[in-house]
Amino acid sequence: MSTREGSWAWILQRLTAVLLLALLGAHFFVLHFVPSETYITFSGVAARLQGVLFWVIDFGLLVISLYHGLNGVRAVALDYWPRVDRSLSLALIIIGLIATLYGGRALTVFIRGM
Amino acid sequence: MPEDTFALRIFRFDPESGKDPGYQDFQVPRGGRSGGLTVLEALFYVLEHQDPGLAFRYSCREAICGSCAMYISGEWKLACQTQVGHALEGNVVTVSALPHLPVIKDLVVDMEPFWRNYEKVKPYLINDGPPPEKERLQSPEDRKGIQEMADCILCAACHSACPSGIANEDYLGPAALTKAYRFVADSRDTAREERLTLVGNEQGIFRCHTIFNCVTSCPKGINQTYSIQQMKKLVMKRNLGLQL
Amino acid sequence: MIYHPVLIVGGGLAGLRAAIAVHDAGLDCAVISRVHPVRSHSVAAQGGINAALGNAEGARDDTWEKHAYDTIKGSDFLADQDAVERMTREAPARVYEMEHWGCPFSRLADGRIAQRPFGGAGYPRTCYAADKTGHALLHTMWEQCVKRGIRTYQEFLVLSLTVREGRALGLIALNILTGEIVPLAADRILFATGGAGRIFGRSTNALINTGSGLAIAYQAEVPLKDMEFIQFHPTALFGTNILMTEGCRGEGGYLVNAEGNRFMEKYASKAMELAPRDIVARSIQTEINEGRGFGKGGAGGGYIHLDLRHLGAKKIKERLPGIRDICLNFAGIDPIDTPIPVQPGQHYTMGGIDTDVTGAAPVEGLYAAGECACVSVHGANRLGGNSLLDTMVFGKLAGDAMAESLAGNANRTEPAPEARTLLEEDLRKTRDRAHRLMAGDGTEDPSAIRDRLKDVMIEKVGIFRDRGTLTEALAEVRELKERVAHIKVRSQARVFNLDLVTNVELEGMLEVAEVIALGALQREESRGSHYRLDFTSRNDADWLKHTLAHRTPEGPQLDYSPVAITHYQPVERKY
Amino acid sequence: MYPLKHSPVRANPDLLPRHYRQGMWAWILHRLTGLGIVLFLLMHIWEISSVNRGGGAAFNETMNALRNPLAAFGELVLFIAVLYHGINGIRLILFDLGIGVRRQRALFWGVLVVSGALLALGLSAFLRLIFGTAPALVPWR
Repeated sequence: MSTREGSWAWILQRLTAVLLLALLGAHFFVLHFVPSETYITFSGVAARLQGVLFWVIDFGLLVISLYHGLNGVRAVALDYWPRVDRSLSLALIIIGLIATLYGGRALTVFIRGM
Repeated sequence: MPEDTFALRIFRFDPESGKDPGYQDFQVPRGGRSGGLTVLEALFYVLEHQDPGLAFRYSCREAICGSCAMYISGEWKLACQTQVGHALEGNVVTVSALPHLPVIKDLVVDMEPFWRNYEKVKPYLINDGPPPEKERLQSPEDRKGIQEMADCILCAACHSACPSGIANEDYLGPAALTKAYRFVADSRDTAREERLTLVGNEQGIFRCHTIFNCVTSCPKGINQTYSIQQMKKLVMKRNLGLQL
Repeated sequence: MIYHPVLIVGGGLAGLRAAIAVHDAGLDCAVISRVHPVRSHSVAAQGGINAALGNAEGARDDTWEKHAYDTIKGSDFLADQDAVERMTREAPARVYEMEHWGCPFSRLADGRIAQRPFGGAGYPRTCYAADKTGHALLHTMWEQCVKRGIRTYQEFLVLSLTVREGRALGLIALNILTGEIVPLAADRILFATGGAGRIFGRSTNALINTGSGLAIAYQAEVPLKDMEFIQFHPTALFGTNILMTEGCRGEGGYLVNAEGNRFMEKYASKAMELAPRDIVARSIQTEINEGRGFGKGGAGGGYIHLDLRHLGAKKIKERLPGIRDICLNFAGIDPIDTPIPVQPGQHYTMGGIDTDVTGAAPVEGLYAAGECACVSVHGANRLGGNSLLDTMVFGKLAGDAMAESLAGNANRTEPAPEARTLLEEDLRKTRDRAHRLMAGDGTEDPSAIRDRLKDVMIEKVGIFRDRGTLTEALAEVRELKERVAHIKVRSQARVFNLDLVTNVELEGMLEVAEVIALGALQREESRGSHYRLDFTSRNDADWLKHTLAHRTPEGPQLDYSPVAITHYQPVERKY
Repeated sequence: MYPLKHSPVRANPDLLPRHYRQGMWAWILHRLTGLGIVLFLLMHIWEISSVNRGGGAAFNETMNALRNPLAAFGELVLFIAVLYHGINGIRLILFDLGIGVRRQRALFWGVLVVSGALLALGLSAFLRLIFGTAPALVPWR
């Protein structure tokens, strides 16, 4: 993304922020307020993730929070190092993709319950 | 007598000496000729009586020319508009050059980066139509809508106070962006699209993180963030193909 | 060597307007300014600019002729009537032009430019942008210069003007930021350097208005005209002398003495607070002198009240927001619920470099416009709202005249060889002068001389003058001139040497002060702003003429020139 | 320019200037919490992804290792950070919608109050984590 533009990065940051508020609220509620076993275990999480809704929440969280967070890092960096934009964006995209794939694979492990 | 003086702590830098910049204290009597004493008058006192080598800018001494924006006791102020009594911390008033701009000497900064950004937003009315014989009409409401932006005195206090572009001379900064909106909002201007393109990027309005330091630092009480936010909305509307 | 066909000294309204005129005529020009152009004193003008647009309710039948007559009558008939007519005729065009260039004028409900009443005017014809008209106009003018890419040399202090055989060849200037003294050559030079207010104590002027342009021209043996006519603005904020615009009274403000009376009744029963400035200023000073002021006997000389309270918060915030800010920030009072303490203060230099209606001075190639010039359109007393107009009308006329006179011979890109030689000669002289200043014996303190000069001028060459005080003033100024030879610039810095700048200016201030004092002493009558306690009435038989001061080694040599009268025979002024 | 013996010198504002007002604090906190949360996010993905490295057993082991007061305290800090970042984020979006641009100071106090209230609510869950049982702060439990 070139610094000449940036309005889409800006609006996406707002849209993901709103989505994250909703998803995180759900995530918190599920983890801490829905009665379940006291401790988090593989089988507990795996059981929960059989429900499609929870699957969507967790996978959505993974992708959206990574976008929002890494785009935030970019915004911070450009304040101080305005000329690193191209290489920085590339690095962040790579980090984001790796983290999505790695985290996504973990989620599928839970869903398969293995 | 010490109780009748205060310490004026001035940021000093002499480009000819090769010495490092630093602060120097001067004892200045509190009472001016007219009872009160502004920081600018105190600087003149030092210039005339203590250090003829002191450098600072001045012109109107009534907060309209924009020459003497400085960083005074932790705040961005016009030296002419600041009473010493209001800037005292203990018995000290600290004055330094505008932060983040290159210092030429003492309190004089190189305004070049500021003016460069000002010129980037095409800071003049553009109207493609032929000028009418008399004035172009403008309703009092439309006129009121640009009052705040047109009041800017280009002192660069906001530019210097803004942390968003702190290490980035390409960031247009609040003053230039407010100037851009002054014309975007002017009912007589026809170059709205062009200007929104100039500012609608990450070196323009999208670098602004709504920190409001510009608003806090402005000696004329202008809300630069308002201008910037208005343009963010206009650019998004335009991106979505909506009527501007 | 820096060369431009046209060089303009001064980045205020007059200078920038001239630059635009020259640029638009297709010629290269550059503006030299002691400060960044938007810091020029034009920015501080508040009340407005006069033009007979006939926009305001009750002003539909206003005409430029009526504007001309008001101006001539206001000038106490000393103005050159052909010049006044030229100015008032071109006024609407200049105002509309600024509007087309984006100036944010205040508006009437129907969208036209709003106009307010001003002193000495028969109609509300002062166009304004709230109470920041100068700011609005100067920023607009600068924007147009940015648009055209006009070259500016900022923070250059002009030190001398090179004139040889009656021809202006160039300038020597100090680049304040580098300390270099450089020659600048040109075929046409315009001075638009503003007034000399800071020669006086209690001045509303910017600190940079030291009259250095006047002094430089005068030192180059260009005559100064009508310098004894110094305008004292009736309402300067007590203490700081910051201007409280005439617009305060134009919007309906009252002047009230310590006894609670609107005393203008006694002095101008019809026009009241909106009589011309000289009359109102004298009235206020009389009230203070006769013990009906506030704070009498205290430091600063007493004051009266400018009362805006009855205008109401809404009107004050809308029409006079800048005045309110100044009162809040500099006096700690809010005019919405407290009257403003004011006293008269030096405000404007009616006189200046002698020019004709195109701005041409009696030296070939030299022009002047704005406050530093004397065309003369203000005569013995300028009307409020006419100074901004003066800058733009005569800035443009001078720009046009320079461009026209160069037409066909504008292809040069460097100065003529003989001009180069002469400038280099002057450069050496000016450098010597700077070195002399740096190496003075230092037995005199420049700031003491400056303070004394200001006190002498406001006390003895002020609103009320007589032979005694003027003789004393002249003697004192001459003594100060002697003393100034013994000052020393203490800072040896090259970069931004304020000590050098202010001391160079001080030498010029003394020269101009001498001209003012001598002109006032010689003029044995009372006319407009020049009021002699020993000659209290106007004397058209002997004194309906302009004073011209020429520099000689022995001091100013005065002679006189006739006033141009076209249609209006002098009559007694009644308001 | 006259030859300078120094490369450009700049005057710096104080490290923690007295001029810092609400907007500045709001931004500093937003930025710090944001960066902290990103760091946590990457760690969180790494820790959940222990299933990629050793299946359910590894996951359970990781979870057990995290069951200590220090980690709980870390989660408390995280919770506060997310709360602030989220609520202040709403404030920023309001500005983008053109709401409150002239009342940013009041909005900042609003953010602190709402964050504080939600924090009190959320603390119950953390006390439960730390002490094993939660006091009956939450009405539906």
